[in-house]
Order: sequence, then structure tokens, then C-alpha cells
Amino acid sequence: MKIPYFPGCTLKTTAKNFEISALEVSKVLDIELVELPKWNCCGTVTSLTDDDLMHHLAPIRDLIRVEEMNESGLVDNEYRVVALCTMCFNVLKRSNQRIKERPDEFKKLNDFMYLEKDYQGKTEVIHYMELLRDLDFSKVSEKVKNPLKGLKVSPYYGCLMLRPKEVGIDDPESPTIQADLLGAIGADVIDNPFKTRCCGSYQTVRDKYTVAELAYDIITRARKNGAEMITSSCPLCLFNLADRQKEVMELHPEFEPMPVLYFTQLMALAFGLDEKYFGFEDNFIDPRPLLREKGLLK
Amino acid sequence: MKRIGVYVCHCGGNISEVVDVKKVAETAKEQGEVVLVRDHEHMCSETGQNLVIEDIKEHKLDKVVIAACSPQFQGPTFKATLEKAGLSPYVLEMANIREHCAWPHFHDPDQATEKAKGLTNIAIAKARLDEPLTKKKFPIGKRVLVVGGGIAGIQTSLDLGDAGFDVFLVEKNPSIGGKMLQLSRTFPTEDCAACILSPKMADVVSNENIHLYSYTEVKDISGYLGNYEVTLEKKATYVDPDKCTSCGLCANVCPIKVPNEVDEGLSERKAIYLASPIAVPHSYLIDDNVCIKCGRCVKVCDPKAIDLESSGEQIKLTVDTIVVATGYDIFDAHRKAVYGYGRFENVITSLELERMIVHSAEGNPLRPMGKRIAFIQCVGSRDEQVGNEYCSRICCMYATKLSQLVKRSDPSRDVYVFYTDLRAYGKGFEEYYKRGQNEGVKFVRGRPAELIEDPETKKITLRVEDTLTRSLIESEFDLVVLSVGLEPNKGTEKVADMLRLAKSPDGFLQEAHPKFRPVDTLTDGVFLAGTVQGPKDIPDTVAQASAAAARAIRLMNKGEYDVDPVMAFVHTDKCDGCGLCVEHCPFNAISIVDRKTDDGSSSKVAEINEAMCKGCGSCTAYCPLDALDLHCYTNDQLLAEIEAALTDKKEGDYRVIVFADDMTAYRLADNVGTAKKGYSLDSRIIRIPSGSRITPKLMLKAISLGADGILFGESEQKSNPFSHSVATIQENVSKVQKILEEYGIEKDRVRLVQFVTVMLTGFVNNINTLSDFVRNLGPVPEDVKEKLGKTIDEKLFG
Amino acid sequence: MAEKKISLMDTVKQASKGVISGIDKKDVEHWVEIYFLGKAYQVPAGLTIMQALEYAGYRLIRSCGCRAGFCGACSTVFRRKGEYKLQTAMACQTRVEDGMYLVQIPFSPAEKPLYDIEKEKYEASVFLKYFPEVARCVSCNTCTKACPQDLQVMDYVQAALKGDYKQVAELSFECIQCGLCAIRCPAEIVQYHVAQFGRRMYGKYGIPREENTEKRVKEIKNGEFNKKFEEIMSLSEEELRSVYTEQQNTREVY
Amino acid sequence: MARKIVITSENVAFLKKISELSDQVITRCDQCGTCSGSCPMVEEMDITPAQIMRMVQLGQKEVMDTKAMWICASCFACTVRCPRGLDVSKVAEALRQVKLRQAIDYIDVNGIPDEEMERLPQIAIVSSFRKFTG
Repeated sequence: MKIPYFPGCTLKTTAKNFEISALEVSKVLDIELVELPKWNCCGTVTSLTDDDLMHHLAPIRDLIRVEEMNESGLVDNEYRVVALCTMCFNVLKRSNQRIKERPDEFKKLNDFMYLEKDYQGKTEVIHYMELLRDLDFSKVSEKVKNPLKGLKVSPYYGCLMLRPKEVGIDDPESPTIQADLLGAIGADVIDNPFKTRCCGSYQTVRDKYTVAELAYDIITRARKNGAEMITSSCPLCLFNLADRQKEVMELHPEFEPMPVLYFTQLMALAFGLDEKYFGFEDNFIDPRPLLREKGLLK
Repeated sequence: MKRIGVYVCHCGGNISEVVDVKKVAETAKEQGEVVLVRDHEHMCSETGQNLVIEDIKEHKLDKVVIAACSPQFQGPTFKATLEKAGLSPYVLEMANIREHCAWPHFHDPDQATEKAKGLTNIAIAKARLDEPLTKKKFPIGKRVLVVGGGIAGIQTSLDLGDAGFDVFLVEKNPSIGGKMLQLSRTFPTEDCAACILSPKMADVVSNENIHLYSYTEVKDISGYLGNYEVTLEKKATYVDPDKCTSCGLCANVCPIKVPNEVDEGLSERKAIYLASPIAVPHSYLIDDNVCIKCGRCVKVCDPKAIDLESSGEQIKLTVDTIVVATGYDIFDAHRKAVYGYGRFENVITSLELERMIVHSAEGNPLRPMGKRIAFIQCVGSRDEQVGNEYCSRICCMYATKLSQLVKRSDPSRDVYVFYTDLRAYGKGFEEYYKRGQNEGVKFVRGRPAELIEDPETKKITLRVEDTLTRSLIESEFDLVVLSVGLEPNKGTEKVADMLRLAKSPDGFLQEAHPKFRPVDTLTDGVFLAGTVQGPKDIPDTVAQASAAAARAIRLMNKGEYDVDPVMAFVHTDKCDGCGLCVEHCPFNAISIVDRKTDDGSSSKVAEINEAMCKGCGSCTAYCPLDALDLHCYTNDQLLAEIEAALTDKKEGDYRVIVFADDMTAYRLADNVGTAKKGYSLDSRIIRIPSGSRITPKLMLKAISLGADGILFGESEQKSNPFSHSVATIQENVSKVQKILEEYGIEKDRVRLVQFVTVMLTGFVNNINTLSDFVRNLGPVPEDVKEKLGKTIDEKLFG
Repeated sequence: MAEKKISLMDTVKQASKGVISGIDKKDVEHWVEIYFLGKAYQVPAGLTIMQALEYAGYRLIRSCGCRAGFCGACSTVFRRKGEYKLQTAMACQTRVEDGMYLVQIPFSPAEKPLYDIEKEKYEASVFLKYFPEVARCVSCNTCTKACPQDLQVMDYVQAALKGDYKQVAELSFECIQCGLCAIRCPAEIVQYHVAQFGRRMYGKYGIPREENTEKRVKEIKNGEFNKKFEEIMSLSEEELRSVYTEQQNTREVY
Repeated sequence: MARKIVITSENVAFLKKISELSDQVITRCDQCGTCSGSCPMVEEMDITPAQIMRMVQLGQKEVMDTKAMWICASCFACTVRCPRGLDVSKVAEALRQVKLRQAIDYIDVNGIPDEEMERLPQIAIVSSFRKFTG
């Protein structure tokens, strides 16, 4: 299956390991993620004021690219665009919904972007995890060569994959999609009551210690429930939960760090792919010691 | 020469603030045969009615047109007025300039006024041809079906039974008593629920007029007022209640254990069990779904009451009226995921607590209660996130009750009630709330956002803002009680469909009128009692139950009831007895009989059996000679209405004629108006008993006379009083469409849409799309119309 | 006719050299009216904006440079009569039109951050370190519309956000640093500085070194040419001349 | 000493403005406090989200001098729980925008140390600028 794919700026910079692992995992599942030609910033974060159109230019511009891909034959009648980064997913999908609901704005945007082809509103935005669910997780488990037996993983969802309701890909209060996926690759899934609690998001720029406290709550609660590792699908969540553990340790000396990974990294591991696709070296808290100890890594 | 009086009502501004009633009155004056026109502040007021009576006497009026609200609303009032004045109630016509004009078109007063004129003229045109008919009377018996054996059903049954009517009380559970059977005590008096309920349950059995069918479900209902045919399905209990002594030996030996429904699953029962210590009928029974038919119980049963071979039975009844008292379900707390019900062992529902209290009182607690207890209000009520906007009305008070019961039974307990608004509206409620405060129950104004369970201690941490001190409370509780709201009983769905009962937006059943007919429904002879109509506490439920009984008695007591003479009749001079109508009458009300003509020879003509005719009018559509006709909606009248609807059509105007069936579409149009939803002013709604009344001839006439579109609004098949009508309309419409196409007229100008009474937007959209559609097409060319007009008959009947 | 035109242009050339000598009015066939800084001027049709201004009597000290569309000094912002669009162009490259409202942008106020190419890590994140405002780009594409060089400005700003030096360098190669993008940017980004930084970093770390150059430099360092040098050094001026001219004639010029 | 509020037509205008910017019927809020309890940042805030709603209802401009609206991380926890179906995050955004549109930034970009800048993911910088700078 060939499907348009929107990476987002972070996956090209600080979250390379997310993209590398995802692309390789997809190959195993016969999914070809075709990167949008000359895509621009998704426009994160969704502008919430009712009168603001400017900030919806970026996302819609990207959705135009998807339609162009279909016209140029890069993909064959595939108007779904996959995002890996949860934030990008949320922004693109919300703008798409908003514009489709408001014909007047739809026209305004097209007029403003007169240098572009008109957006026709055919595009649908989906999250990579959604794509896998539609594919059916059983297909995923079929590909597992190296089941993650005994690895206690706590899936962390954060906000933008679930909220607001009309964008969310699962129940906003008690989601299971990531847990099901981790289950499908053989991990022991550990629930965390804070799995949908916000990581502090962009507040990390304003005050790293605020965010560190949130990370502390989320991680310690996961550990209390027996988790050894947390997975996420959002580079910002991952930064706040992993990289901010540096600050957490300043605040709470007794705190012991916990690796936080992209779910695709664990999939790559479970699929028994080459180490270079794991990208563990880029994780702020190196998961390799734990994985070796569990006998999941040489 | 007729003498028509026209009255235009201001409706205390409801109409006059939008429509220029004076202008409407002036146009009415200009209509032929109109001898008197008045406008009045409140036509339905006594002065308004007397005005009509005097005018009739003084000005010798023989037809009355009242331009006011919907005939569905005040029609009966004015019919009575005419009768007082000695006129037939059927020479009254109402122009619905409120629900169909002033309200929906309030944003465009000028156009609304124009439409109001039009509607009034239509009514006048019809009135001219009104016949002074008399009411038909039909006999009615004294048999009532009561669906649901909760406190509502019990009360209705007792009232009816005591009044000497035959009551058939159907309860799907093994015992009557309903939810009240599960309650500990009742607010605000705190008397023991079982203690006050059980005598009433006993009365049901002892009352010889009440026939109790427990463990029974209504399988099918058909028919109409005075003749509802009911099929009941009684599940097998495998125990003969007459022989069973409730000794309980059978249960002791039974190997199967399952959760006990009455205790909300907090305790267990056997496969053979007694529904409740105070169950009525007081007999053990076997739960078919779990019994393994091991036969141990049979062996130990001395009176030989158990028969594993026995099977359920079907019971057929005919009843005259029906009371629906199917009650409510509690909100399924699983749906409020943040509160973790089902995931956290120390989060329970209020009903579970009721059971815990009952059992603790008996000295065998079902589970520990702990010391720190929190109640969360409005769970599943007043919450758009779970789709329930309404207030369940009883939760505030039962929480007030439960909180002080648990506090009183152990004063060392620390009890909190977290509420958004505390509603103590009833008699003695405020005092009771104060008593709770005296007991030391703490009422905190704030809606808890989420609960978190401690993986080790299983204690529940609750996060909430105390909105009064504006501080965030985060503290731990041993037990969290969810004050769950009320939802329509799942079982109601089926009954509602069978009886064509409408639902209000909250999902509970819709009463006929929110103020003046609170227990009636729009289906004749069907009444509502208790929470099936909306959340209410026990006193309100009982009051409404008695009201339902009284309304049923009102209908049946006289032994006969009146019906409008909307019935088919035959123009014997035209009829040639071909019999086409006979095969098309769904009620077998038509037969062909011999008739002596003046010259002694005999000829065959159709004859109508008025007792059987339901007045759908479909027969008229099949008569090639226009020999069959329908009282109150004659061919001439309908044609006159259509003409009137088109005469005020100016150059560049468009007209869409909407034939709205009395059962649904017309009422729906009323609802749309009440909701102030606007729709295309091109439309003119004409009220008919059923779309099947409109003959192809009338449709073609309408088009030839200048109608740009025709919309049939009809009750959807399954809730249509005339099960055949949808099919008939479709047949007629396609017949017409074929002919139109021959003339190059776009066939989609004529459409049929099936409605239910709550499809407000659906109604608006359908009218608007059709009017947009015809506006895009442009009008039908004059010459085509003319040609069509000339050739209708030959096209139809060759 | 033709001669007339040429003679006219000559005078203008004179004028544009800063010598303010009037044009003989009767030589002018077509006149257009332009509004400079809101004041109306009658100027001969066919002049470039820059020439027209000088004809009108302005002496351009700043806001003009190569007069050939390379230096990017003479940024102009103008609107045509009856048009809502705000146009941008180089004054030396655009002819006046009747009813033009215009003004010169001699300089776009922008601070260039100080960086030491030698010390920088060749990493994506460095862009935002020096140009954080790049993260404010809303992809409105106004910069691209404003660019007189028709560069894909928005695209290279987005490339910068992704830390893609190669793209930034390639997309911005023909930037003349006129600053019109920066003037129009609602996110207050200084695109041309971003681009320059990108090109420099790419030039230093991105492009692979040309191996022949490397080779030759080594050779020189190893003194393989010292003998030749000495020879040349020893020549007298005449000899040097002849060698040079001979070389010039023999080696093909490029 | 209790705070005294004088309500004038200005207050009404402010409510109207915020209602339009946020496209929310703010007067529908019945102050149940669900948003506050759901808010992960509430401990950081000087007033609770429900209080923000209340102050806007009464048109108290002082709400814009509070820290709370800036602390909001737009996580929509309140949005998915509000029993009245209100989007509190949109109201917070509207308040922020009123300030930002007066070109009053909340964070100083140059104040962020270089090493932090190099460490932060693009996504963080982009989104914080969108929320904190006009």
C-alpha cells in the first residue's frame, strides 16, 4: 500500500529515531509511506480563536500537496495522509475539519493561496496508529519475530491523539489503541491512570520545572503500577517525559530515570529488524541496558 | 348562498407581533360568501368564544373560519363552541396562522402576512363546501392493559380495578414492585420502602378485577382505541405458584449460583430462586438461562410444584385502552469512564448502596462501607458528554437521604456530597436537606473531575474544585458513591414503536401536551404513568399513575366514544359498481350491493361499512368516476383548497403544496413552528387524513393550476395508522410522475417523504430543497399546463 | 523616431549618472503620472522607476547601487492604480506606469546575529538558535510573493525550520538581499539573513571539497612549483610582459 | 477586604468580545468546576479555569492580568469533560489573543539560553511561539 506521509519538522531533527523506525516497520507491513513533496510546518498548535484563518494556511497548504500527489500519480487515488507526530496529526485534522465545515473560509483560504492549486477537500488526515488499527493489529503480531515477553511497558497517550473528541482516534478517557498495539507485539502492558494526563506541552519552553513536575507524576505513577518503560507517539510528550528527567532529578534526587520510547522503536525491535533502525542511541534515557537485561537485545 | 364568519386571532401577540392581522382580516372580507370578519386578542378565551356564539345567532352564520393556532391545539375548543351555538362542529375550519406562519416566519413579517392571508383563504375555500355532519359514536368496553408493574403500574391498576374496570397488568420481571422494591428508605420521610410498597403489591393480587401477568412481556399490539389486540408472552417459571409454599428447600440444593439482580449483583442467588423476600406473586421460579435441569430441586419439593417440562405460553387479549408504565433504567455508570465504575472496586452506584443499607439493617452487610465516603452528583445527568442534558430530579434528594443514613448508622463516618446545584424543590425537601447538614454531612459545591485508584490500598483519590473557596480538593476516600441519573427504560422502545408513541428529545415518551394533557399521548386511548414520561420521585409517580387511570376511565366510562365522521361515502349517481375500490380497501369496509333504481331495474353500487372505515381515503384514488369520496375531505374541498393556495400566486412566485398527514407531518409542521424554525415561504401546507387520500387526478390538477411542486409528508411506514398508505402514495405518485414526464415536466417536482414527529430539521430541509429545486427548474410553461389540464382524465383512465 | 528615443535615453543615462540635466520636453512623446511619497510627478514613459525619480529631481544617494539588478539596493514598493495588490520590485529593473504610487525602501531594518562559522556544529538545531523567529512562520507565502528574484522564500524558511542546510542554500542561491521579504513577513522573520547563514554553513560543512583543488594546494605546499616561481621572479619587467601577453594569447579565455 | 466589582456596559462588551473570539456561549457555564479538577496545570495557576470562566461571564478584564490563562497548555482535558459542552481552552486562547494582538508577548525569545534552544525540539519552540508571542 502506498500512502502519503507527513513527517513534520521534529521528525527531521530531534526525533529522527521515530521516523527511521516507523519507515522500516512500515516496509515490513507492506506499507510505503510516501513523503509529501515540499511539505511545510503543519502549523502546530491549532489556533483556537474563531476569527483566525492565517494559522490554518500552513496545514491546508500541506493537504493541497496530498491532492497534488494523487494528480501527479505519486500515489494512486489515496487521499488519506498519515502523520506520525501526534501534534501534526491533531493540527492537520482539526484544520481540515474546520475548513470543510466552513465553506466561506474554505473559499477565503483558496483565494489567498492563489499561487497554489485549489484545495478540493478530498484529503483525510489519519494517525499512523490508526492506520495500523485499520490494517488490524493481528497483521502486526504476525510479523513479530522477537516478542517483547516480560517487558513491562506503560503506553502514554497524552492529549492530542485523543482530544478534542471529534479529532481523537479513541475514547478520550479510557483509550486502548496503543495498549492493544503493544500487546500485539508481545509486551506486558501496564496501565497508568495518568496515561491521558497532559505532559505540559509547550509550557516546557516557558518553565522546564513545571513540566518536570508533571513528568515526575506521570512516570512515578507508571512505575508504581510496575512499568519499566513508557511509550509515546508525540515528540513533544517524549521530550517532556524523557529529556526533562534531567530536571526531574534536580527536583527529586531520589527519582530513578525510566526510558521513554516511540512505540515504533519497540515495533522495530519486536520485528527483529537491524539495530540501526531502533535509534535507541538517540533516546535521552538509554533503554538498551534494560532491554539487554530482559534478553531482548544482544 | 353561504354565510361565512371569519375570525383572526392575535393570540396575545404570538400572531399579531409578526402578522398584520388587520390586513389578513381585510383580505378575508373580499372573499365570496364571507359576511362577517373580526379580529380578536384571544379567540380561545371565553369572550372570544362567546363572540362567535353571538355572531352565529345574530348574523345567521352557517360556516365559521378561525385563523389562529393549530387545529391540533384549539380545534376541539372551537368545535365545542359551534356546538354550543347549535351548529355542526364540522362547519368549522381553522387557518393555522400561528404554528404554520407567525412562528416559523417571524423573521419576515411582510411575507408572513401574505402567507397568513393565503392560509385564511384556503380555509375559507374549504369552509364553503363543509357539510353539517354529526359525530359518529362507537361502543367501548372496560378493559385496560397496564404495561409495567412498578409503583406506577401498580397504582394505576389499583385505581382502575377499584373503579370496576378489568385490568391486565403485565410485568416482565418475576415480581412486581419495580425499582422501589430495591430501595432502602424513601425521602424525605425515611419510611421503609418495602414496608409501604408490599401492602400495595398484596392489594394487586387480592383485587379480583386485576389480572396479573408477571414474568411476561408484550410481544405485539395492534388495533385502535376500543379494540387493541395484544399478544403477551409469558416465560416459563417451571414452578406452579399455587403449589409453591416458598419453603426454599429447592434453592438450598440448587448447585447453580449467579449474581442477584435485586441486589445489583452484590449478592448471589441460585438458578431456582425467590425474586425477593416480598415478591408478588410469592413463588419460587427457575432461571431458564442458567438452569442445568439437574432435577435436584424436583426431588426435594414436597408439594410437587416444580415441572421442568413446563413451557411458556402466549396470551391474546383485546383491550379498550392502554397505560404505559415501563419506568426507567439507571444510568450505566460505565459510560462515565473518568469515574472508573467497574474498574475501581470502591466506586459503586447509589442503587448498590441502597441494597447495602437494606442488608446491613438486616445484619448481613454485602460489603464494607469504610469511614470516608463521598457522593458524586449528576452522574449521567446534566452532562452533555454522555448525551443527557436533563436533570434526573431525584438524585439530590436520594443522596441527601443515603448520606445521612450512612452517617447516622456510624457517626464516626466522614461523609461528603459533591454537587453542582442542590435541588430540594419538593414538599419537605429543604427541611430534609437541612437535617442532613445537622447530621454533619458535608455538602461541597464542585463536580469531581476524575477518580484515581491506589493500586495497593484500593482507596480512591478524588480531584475536585471547591467552587466556593476556589481551591482544589484532592483527597482519599474509602468509598465513592455515584448518584446515577435516570434514563428511559430500554424495554419502552418496543412498546413505543408498537403504539406509535413519540419521544421527547431526552428520550422519554412524549405527552400529548406538556401543560394540559400530561398523561395522554397522541395515540387515542394510550396513556403514560410514571418515569416512562420523565424522571420523577415516588409521590409524583403515584399522582401521575392515578391521573392516567382517571383519563382512561374518562374514555371508557360512558360505554361509547365519539369519532369525527371522516369516512368514505359513495356518489351513487356516479358509481357503476365496478368494484375497483373493494379490492383496494385495506379495512374491507367496502362491498358491492344491488340497488333498485327508480325505473325498477337494479344496478350494482359500492357501499361503505362505517364501523370499519378508518377514513384513509385511499379508495377515492382508484375510482375512475370520482364516485368514491371522503367526508370532511371531499374531492371538491381539496380541489378548492388547492385552487385557493394558488390564486394568490403572483408573477415570479413559486408554490410548493405540502400534503401533510394528520397523524405525523401536520403535527411535525406544528412542532417546527413551535421551535421557531423557518422554512421556504413558497410552501402551503394542506392537512389531510393520509397521503393516500390525494388522488392522482388532484395532483395533476394542482400542477396544471400552477403548483410548481408537490410534497407528501407522511408518517413513516412503521408508525403509520394506515399501514398501506405509504405504498398507495408511492403508487399514485409514480403514476403521476409518468404522465408528467410525457409532458416533459421534471418528475421530481412530486415527492414523498416519510417522517416521524421529531424530525424537525428533516422537515425543514425537505421543504427547502424542493422549493430550491423548483426555483432552479423555473415554472412549468403555460402551454404545457394548459395541455395537461385538458387531458388529465384520458391520461389517467384512457 | 528611433533616434529620438535613443537620444532621450542618453540624456537619461546622463541624468542617472547623477548629472541632473533636464530632458527637452518636446522630445518626449508619452508622459505618465507617478506618485512618489504621495506627490504627483509627470515623467516620460519608458523610464525605469529609478530613472523617473531622478528625472523628477531626486538625487539617489542611498537606495541605489549597481543599477543592473544585482546589488539589491533599490527595493521599491508600489501599487498600480485600481489594484489592491502591493507590488515589490527593484527600482532599476522596473519601468514606471501611469498612476503608480511608490516609495523606495533603502534599507530593511534587521540585525544580523553574530556567529562564528568555524565554531558552529553542523546541526539542525543551530538554525533556531540564531533565528528562533523562524519557528513563527505560518506558511502564508507572502515572502515568496514579495521576492523580486522569484525565489521560493517560504520553502527555504521551512527548510531552515527542518534544519535542511542544503535546501536552504540551493533555494536561496540567487538572493540579492534586498530585504523585501523581511519587510513583508507577518512573522517578522529576516529571511535573507537566515538564507545567508544557511549558505555559509552549507558551503563550509555541506558541500564535499573539490579534490583537484585539494591536490593542487598540497602540491604547492610541497614546493613542487618553487622552481617555476623563482624563474618568474628572476625575469625583467619586459620579459615578464611578453610572457604574460603570450600566455594571454595562448590560453583560451573563460 | 473583599474585592468589589462594579459592572458596567464595558463588562458586557468584554464578555461579548471573548465569546466571539472563542465561539463559545460562555454564559452557559454553570460553574461546576469540572474544568478545574481536570486541569493538569491548575496547581500552577493563580486562579482556577472555572474562575476564568466566571470572571469572563461577569466581564472582569482583570482576568487578563492573571497568570492562569498563560499556564493553560491547551490539553483539552476540560473540553472533553465539560458537562455543558463548553470549550474552556478556546476561552483561554481568546484571552491570550487579546493580549498578543496588542503585541504584548508573554515570553522573551532572546531570554531563552542557547543550550536550551539547541536542546528543545522544533515542535516545542514553534508551538510556544504560537501561544506566547504576537
